[in-house]
Amino acid sequence: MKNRFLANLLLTFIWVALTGNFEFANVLFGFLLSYFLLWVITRGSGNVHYFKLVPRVVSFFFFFLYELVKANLQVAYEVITPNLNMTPGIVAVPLDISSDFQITMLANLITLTPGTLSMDVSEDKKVLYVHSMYIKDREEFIKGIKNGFEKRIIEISG
Amino acid sequence: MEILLAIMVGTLYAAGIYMILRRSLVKLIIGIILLGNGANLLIFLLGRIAKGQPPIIPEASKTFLEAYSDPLPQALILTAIVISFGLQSFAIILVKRAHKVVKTDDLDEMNATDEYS
Amino acid sequence: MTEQLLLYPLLLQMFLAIVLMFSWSRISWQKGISIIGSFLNLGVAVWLFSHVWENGTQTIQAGNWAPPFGITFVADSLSATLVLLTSIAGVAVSSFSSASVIPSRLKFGYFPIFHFLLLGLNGAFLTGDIFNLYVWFEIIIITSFVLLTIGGEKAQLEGAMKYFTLNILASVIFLTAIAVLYGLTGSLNMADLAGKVAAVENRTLIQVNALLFLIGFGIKSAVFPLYFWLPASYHTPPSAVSSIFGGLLTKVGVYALLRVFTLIFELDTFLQNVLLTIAVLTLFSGAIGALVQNNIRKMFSYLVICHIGYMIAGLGMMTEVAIAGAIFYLIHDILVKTNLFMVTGVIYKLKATNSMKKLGGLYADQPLLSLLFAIPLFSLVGIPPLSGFWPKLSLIGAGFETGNYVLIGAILFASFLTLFVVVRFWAEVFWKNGEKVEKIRNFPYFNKLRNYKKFQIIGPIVFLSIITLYVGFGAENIQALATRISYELMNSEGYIDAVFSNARIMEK
Amino acid sequence: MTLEEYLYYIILPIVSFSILLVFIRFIKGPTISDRIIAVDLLVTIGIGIIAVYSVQTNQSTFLDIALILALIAFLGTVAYSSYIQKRKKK
Amino acid sequence: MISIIIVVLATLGALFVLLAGIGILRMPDTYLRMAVTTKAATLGVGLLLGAAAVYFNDLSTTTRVLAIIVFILLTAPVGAHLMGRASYIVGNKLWEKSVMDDLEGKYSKSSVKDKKPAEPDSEEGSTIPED
Amino acid sequence: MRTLILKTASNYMLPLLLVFSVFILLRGHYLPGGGFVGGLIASIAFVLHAFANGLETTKELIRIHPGFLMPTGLGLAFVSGIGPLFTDKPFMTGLWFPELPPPLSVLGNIGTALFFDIGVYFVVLGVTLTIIFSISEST
Amino acid sequence: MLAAILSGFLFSLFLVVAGKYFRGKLAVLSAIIPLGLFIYFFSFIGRVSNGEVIRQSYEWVPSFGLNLHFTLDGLSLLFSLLITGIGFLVFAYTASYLKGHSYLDRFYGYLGIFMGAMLGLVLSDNLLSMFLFWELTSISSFFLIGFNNTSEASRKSAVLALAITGTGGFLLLAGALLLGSVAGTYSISEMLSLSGAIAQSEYYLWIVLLLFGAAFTKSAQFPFHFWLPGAMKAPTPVSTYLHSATMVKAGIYLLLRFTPVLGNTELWNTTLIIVGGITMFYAAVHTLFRTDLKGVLAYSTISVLGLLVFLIGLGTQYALTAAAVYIIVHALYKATLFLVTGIIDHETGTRDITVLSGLRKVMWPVAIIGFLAAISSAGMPPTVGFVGKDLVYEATLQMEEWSVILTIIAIATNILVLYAGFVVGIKPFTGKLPEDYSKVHMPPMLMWVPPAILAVLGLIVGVFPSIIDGPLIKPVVDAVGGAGSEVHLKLWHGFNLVLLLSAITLAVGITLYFVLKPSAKREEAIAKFEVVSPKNLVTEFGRNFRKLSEVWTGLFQNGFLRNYVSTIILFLILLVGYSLFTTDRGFPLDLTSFSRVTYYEMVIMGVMFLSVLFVVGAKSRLTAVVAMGIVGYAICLLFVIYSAPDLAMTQFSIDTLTVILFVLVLSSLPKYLSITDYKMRIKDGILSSLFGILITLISLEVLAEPVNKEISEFYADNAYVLAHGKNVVNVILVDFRGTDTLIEISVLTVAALGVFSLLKLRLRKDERNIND
Ligand code: NA
Ligand code: NA
Repeated sequence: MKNRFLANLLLTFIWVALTGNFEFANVLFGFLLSYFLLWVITRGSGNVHYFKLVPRVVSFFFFFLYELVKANLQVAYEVITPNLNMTPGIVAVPLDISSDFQITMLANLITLTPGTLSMDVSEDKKVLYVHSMYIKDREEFIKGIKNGFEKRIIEISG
Repeated sequence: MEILLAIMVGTLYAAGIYMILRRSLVKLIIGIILLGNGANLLIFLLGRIAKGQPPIIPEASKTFLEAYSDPLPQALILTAIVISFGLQSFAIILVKRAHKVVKTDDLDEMNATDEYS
Repeated sequence: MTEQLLLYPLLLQMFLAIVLMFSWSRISWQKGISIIGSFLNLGVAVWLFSHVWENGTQTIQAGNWAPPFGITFVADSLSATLVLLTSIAGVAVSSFSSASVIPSRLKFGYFPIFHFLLLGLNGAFLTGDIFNLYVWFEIIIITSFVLLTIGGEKAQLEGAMKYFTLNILASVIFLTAIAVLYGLTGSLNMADLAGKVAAVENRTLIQVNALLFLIGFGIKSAVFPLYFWLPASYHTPPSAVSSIFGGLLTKVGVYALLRVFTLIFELDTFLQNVLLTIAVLTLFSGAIGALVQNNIRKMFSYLVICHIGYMIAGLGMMTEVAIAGAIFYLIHDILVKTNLFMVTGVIYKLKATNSMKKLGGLYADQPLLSLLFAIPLFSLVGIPPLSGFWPKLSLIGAGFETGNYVLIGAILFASFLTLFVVVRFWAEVFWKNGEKVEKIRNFPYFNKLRNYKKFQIIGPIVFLSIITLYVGFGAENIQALATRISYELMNSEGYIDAVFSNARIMEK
Repeated sequence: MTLEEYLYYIILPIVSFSILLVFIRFIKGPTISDRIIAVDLLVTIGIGIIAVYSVQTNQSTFLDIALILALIAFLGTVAYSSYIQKRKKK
Repeated sequence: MISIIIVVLATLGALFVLLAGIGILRMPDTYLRMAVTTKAATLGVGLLLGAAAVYFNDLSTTTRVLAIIVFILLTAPVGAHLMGRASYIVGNKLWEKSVMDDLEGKYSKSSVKDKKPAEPDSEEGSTIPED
Repeated sequence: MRTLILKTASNYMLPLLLVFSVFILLRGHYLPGGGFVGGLIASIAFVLHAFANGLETTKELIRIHPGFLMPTGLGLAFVSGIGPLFTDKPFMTGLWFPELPPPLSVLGNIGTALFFDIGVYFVVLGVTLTIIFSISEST
Repeated sequence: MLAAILSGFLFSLFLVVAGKYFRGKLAVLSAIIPLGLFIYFFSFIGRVSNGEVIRQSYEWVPSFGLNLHFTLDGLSLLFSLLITGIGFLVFAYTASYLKGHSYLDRFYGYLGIFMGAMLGLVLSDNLLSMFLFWELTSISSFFLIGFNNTSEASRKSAVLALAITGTGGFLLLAGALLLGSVAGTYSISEMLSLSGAIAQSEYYLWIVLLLFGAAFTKSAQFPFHFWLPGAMKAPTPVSTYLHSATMVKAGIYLLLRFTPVLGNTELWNTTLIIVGGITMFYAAVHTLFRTDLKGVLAYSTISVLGLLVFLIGLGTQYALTAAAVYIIVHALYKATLFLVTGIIDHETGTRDITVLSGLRKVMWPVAIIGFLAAISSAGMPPTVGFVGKDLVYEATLQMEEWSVILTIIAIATNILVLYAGFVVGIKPFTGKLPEDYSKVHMPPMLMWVPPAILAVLGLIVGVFPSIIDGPLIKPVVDAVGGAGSEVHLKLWHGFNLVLLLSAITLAVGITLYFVLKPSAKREEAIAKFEVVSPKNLVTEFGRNFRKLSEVWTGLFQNGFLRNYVSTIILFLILLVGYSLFTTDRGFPLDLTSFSRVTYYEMVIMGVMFLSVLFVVGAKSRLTAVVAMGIVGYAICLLFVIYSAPDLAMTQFSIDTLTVILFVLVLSSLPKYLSITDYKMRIKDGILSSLFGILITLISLEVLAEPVNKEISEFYADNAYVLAHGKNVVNVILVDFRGTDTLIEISVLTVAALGVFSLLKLRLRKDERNIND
């Protein structure tokens, strides 16, 4: 119930943002609309996890931006310089995080930051396969991810 | 610009017909889609084109204050696009079903209905 | 009540289609709704027809927007007549379908789609807007396409592929023509276009535009050399579907040609020659096509093509007499072809085959039915004074008047071959002793049907035959109608006036 | 140089040029995956073009189209990838 | 002042887009192409959109721009993941200088092991209809 | 095609896309959008969900048969078309209602055109889902 | 008179309902109708012979000029009496001949229609109504000829007969319409006064040729005669009634009727003399080679029909009198012979003349009847045949030119007709009675009395020819050749050249009869020459025509969709291209009116163009689909650039959905086919390029034309003010042109229903057999 209420609020916010109209009537309309839509799609099944997201996404955003820019520059260098000095490969990264949301978030972040690409998650959700442009050492690479994004995600999503 | 568009329209028509003339059912559908796109662009072009002036009345005004592009061809094309979509989706399914029943994608093998029987 | 009368055939059909969709899985409800609805529609059509007959051309501005800004609906005598004929065919085929189409097909939306088709036909006949006509054409295509494939057997699918591709091609050409027309005039309202087209200085472009319409509608009317989709597909669906196709589909194309070339474009000599050449070749190709067929439905399909030639001939000559002939033929042909395809359905139900070689002995088995079937058959041939005879008088007469001797030759030739084909059909199917065809198990033979089902199947044939006989014996009345329609078409000011001056825009 | 001119003479050429580069990849392939990636990228760049164009013409309306592109283009990729895998399974 | 911000954002955006273009062309295998393009383009387009937001400078436009960016951030990596996975399953080879492949053999035995080197643009699959 | 990542993402995108589709639908009279595009986006939302979670899950989510949406939408559009007949105005004449109380006031002018557009929305949604679901089920 | 005509039709209609009661003993009652009619018409003899013309008219379809105007003058009266008189006898005869036949009621039905039609034909004063009845005689005869419909030969003959007479019917229709348009009326009596003007008309030749076509086919003139022997497949009453006494004479009637309107020109007379002459001689010769009694009769009938045409061609008063008399003569004896043949056939089961003999021993009254008819046909005194033959010779001898040749032909023909009459009327009854036929007995009264009546009538009229000259013949000659004719028929003219010729005819003919016995060998021998006979030529033509039809039909409807598409496109290119390039003018292309081309547009267009090429050349289906995607997205961008945001959105969404559809469907499809050969691709490439170029040229030319934005401006001005919307495109879609949208969503709905049924509906196995 609480989850849905939060999700409802989030959708209402999105509605208001989309319409760019902060009048009470519009907020109310957005709330009712979201309520209706959530009712349509959550009858019977599904726990929608919006409620947990809001604050974390916002705070996490800036960290992510930093990573994004940093890594982009690195790739830019690679792309622009004449030689290709890459050592690419696919690495299996063992995961500590366990929830679907966390894994998805981690995978997406890895993909969005340059040079790396999440290929797949193992069936048991214990391993994330990551393709990377620069692998000097497997352990070092895994450590980089675990200390970087994964740690952050655990921090913000508890 | 219009001249490029006119050539583009011609290209779409030509490519559409060319694809329809192939033997593969899938190519046939692609051909029909290309033709449809061509026709839509033609309406658009012949209704005369204008850049950067969508036919939307500004927020604070009751009518247009400056030039606007002709909304009517746009409405016509919209209708045509949606109708084509309906027809095309049915055609695509038909290809699937035809392949299943007739067991071929080759149009040349689909001429039993025109034989004397 | 009568102010918006001309919309009722449309609204009623749409209403029926929606209601039928809501009763998706209840076949028996659907049958009842469809038949009752069709009768209602017939009533409305009769009402509309008599209203137009007495009060002249009726118009409605959809959305209450003055022409040429909104979509105009116009019921002149031609439209009202065609709507009436559609509703007559609708009643017949609705009843025929409810007993003849196998339940599996009925369960998958046969009736709603059927009424969407009738909606499309009515719409095409009533609209006064060229793009709106395109849209109506599309609903006709998609419904006919679905009806053609419902059940999805091999032959149906093959036929459907050809039907679909060529009809889409026609639509694209039609759309291209609309694009050019809009590019030249900026208008879509047909009455408005009449004046605006005349004012365009670049006559070459107007001619090109007219040719595009001619070819687009020509494909739909199944004229030579554009008819290929028809023989490929008409024999493949259930006979109920074939009959509505055979009766009405190509006629929409003919209607569009008549409308466009009397209202919007002037027929210059070049276009006239093109039309006349097409007419001659259509008469020829259709007739000899029918000659070589063994499948009786295919044979009638070719005759559909052949007889379109008469109507194109009438249009091509462009005299009041000729157009009246074309209109008379149109009226006759809708009734007879609808009926004949139902007849092929009954024959199929009797013998489980449509092959002329295998069929036979119908006269001995079913003498009364045979006599009944003879009515549309010999009307088709035009044995005087049956319905097919009269329009030929006008057409040949107009041919002499305009000096189109080759055309007269073609008309006589086609008439002769029609006679020959029908007579041979009679000899083979009715007279000959049929091959002993093995009885198919579980086949819904006609004789095994319950009486009320038999009635639902035969009733429509009787109904249409009676009307056909009326058209033949009451030719004076039909000719009066055809002449009036012809007059209205040749003097399009009446139509234009009705659209513009009678346009009643109410307070917003 | 006005903003419009800057966009027209500097920004749009760069973006257009990128489109050409991506399109070359599309033509070259060699695998279907490469092509799909190229198309995906074309759509993404298309969003960029629309953004620039909306500024150039001063029509914020165009951004709505970008919004739709961003939402929907993804589905194409989902479909393609599901297709390639399905084919492989057989 | 605002124009300068716009110019800076737009220029950076355009450059990143260009980077993605060059990247997709230069990179030697499917995975590396994807790795480069997903983010460069996302960042580039994000910046261009940002420029637009600054230019229009009103709330509803800004929120819409933010929505677009969020959508891209949400969908681009998922798409890349799907394509990467699909490519691997289909048997697109890694670049020859790749140093390791932990995924090797993880998908069904046949599909990767006896992978015919990705048939360049041939029709995938057999002629036998599925059903 | 069921990967964890896609599944998770699609679960978040579904409500987002739906809100967005309504947004597009309602603003259509004033800004680009309308029933078509709105309906298409809504259907794309469900299709995406079906891709990620399997058709059955999505169908359970929607509960009513998408085919039902078609006559409903068509009926709605039809009724807003013939509504004017009862006030002696021609078919499809736009009727406009007086200003509504909040929260419906955000919709702006409410008239038959809006209901018409909503009808279009439902039809498009119903049509697309019917088509896509039928195909998915048959393969 | 209308009632008289309708009675036949009403009778048939009545039989549809009450037919089964008429199959048994009541059948003979049906003869009351023709008898009544005969009496009715008989009652007019006095008035008509006094020169009165009785008219009746009813309006039917005046707008086509088709009215039921009936005229009873001498000519129509003669025919009416024949139709009803012979009809009466045939109706009665049939009751016995087809006794117990399960379809007897149908037979009477057809006869009834035929009789009505025939009466209508001869009574019509309106050319169109005459045509109407003319066609009805063809149709009813079709049903009668094919009465034994399980026999293939019967069916074929019926179809052939209808094909030939049907052709004639259409010629008559064309002729009638042409004549009507020249004369300005369809009333034959009104045309009489216009004959000069009609003969001067430029259409005269065509009118005459068309009417000749009709008459010659109906009256079995060479070379259209061959359907008549075939028509002998019909039961004997039909042969009697239609194919000797009445229907075949419709052509003769037509010629007689139009002699005052169109006749007396060289074209008219010469053609008729030549065609009639050839027919009468050709057919007469043919009688020598037949062994089927009805075959012999058929050819002798053709011969007589030829003679009648010949006489009409001579056109003199004598000739016309001869024709009028011969019509009666022929009706009397030929009907008798047919009926006798029917008796023989009925009792012995054969008509083969080579096996029939000595039947007088078992059916002497019939033998007498046959004898009487035979001598009448031979033209022996004191029968009416003698009177007729004499008149013929007198007519030929009277001619100023060619009289010798014409007379010789007439004599030769008569000799052969005599032979034929003897073979049928005498041969079966003379000689030894074969064992097989010793059990044969007399036919019932109903069968032999009708021919007896005719035979006796022939004798009576022969002895007292004046019975008919005033009341019947003179009015005919008046009607045809102009009033005031002198007609006096006599049996005995004294010794003169004509008598000598008659004697020669008889002597040679009888000798021939005794010398030349009918034999099957001879029939086979002539069959070798049949290869070039008109019948075979026509059937050969028919066969070749059918082949041609197959080739022509197959050429266009060849099963290959791409051929259909190319034909259509080629047709379009030719027509539109012709229209675009033949007008003498420069190509008006105004480049200055076009907007500036920017590089980004060029890039988009370039990408789009290459993608289209890529689609066309793609080797893989999926690649093609992906490239299609690019095309769609490029169009979407174009829509953005050219100010169509709604379009861009829709295009993009729909493109994506199409991709999804493709992808879902493609996975179940086999390889992308690229089977067409190089040549074909070149050909298609050229065709489609031409099409594309044409479209481009048209669009450029349209763009050079002035623009009219009246409607768009109205939308722009009123979108918000009246329709309360600011997105004008949307306002158009839901308000200005909302109807379009309503139908459009219906299209979508139907498409979805179609997809649903296509994918979900699986017919059960037994339902699959039902192609309905
Ligand atoms: Na006119
Ligand atoms: Na005919």
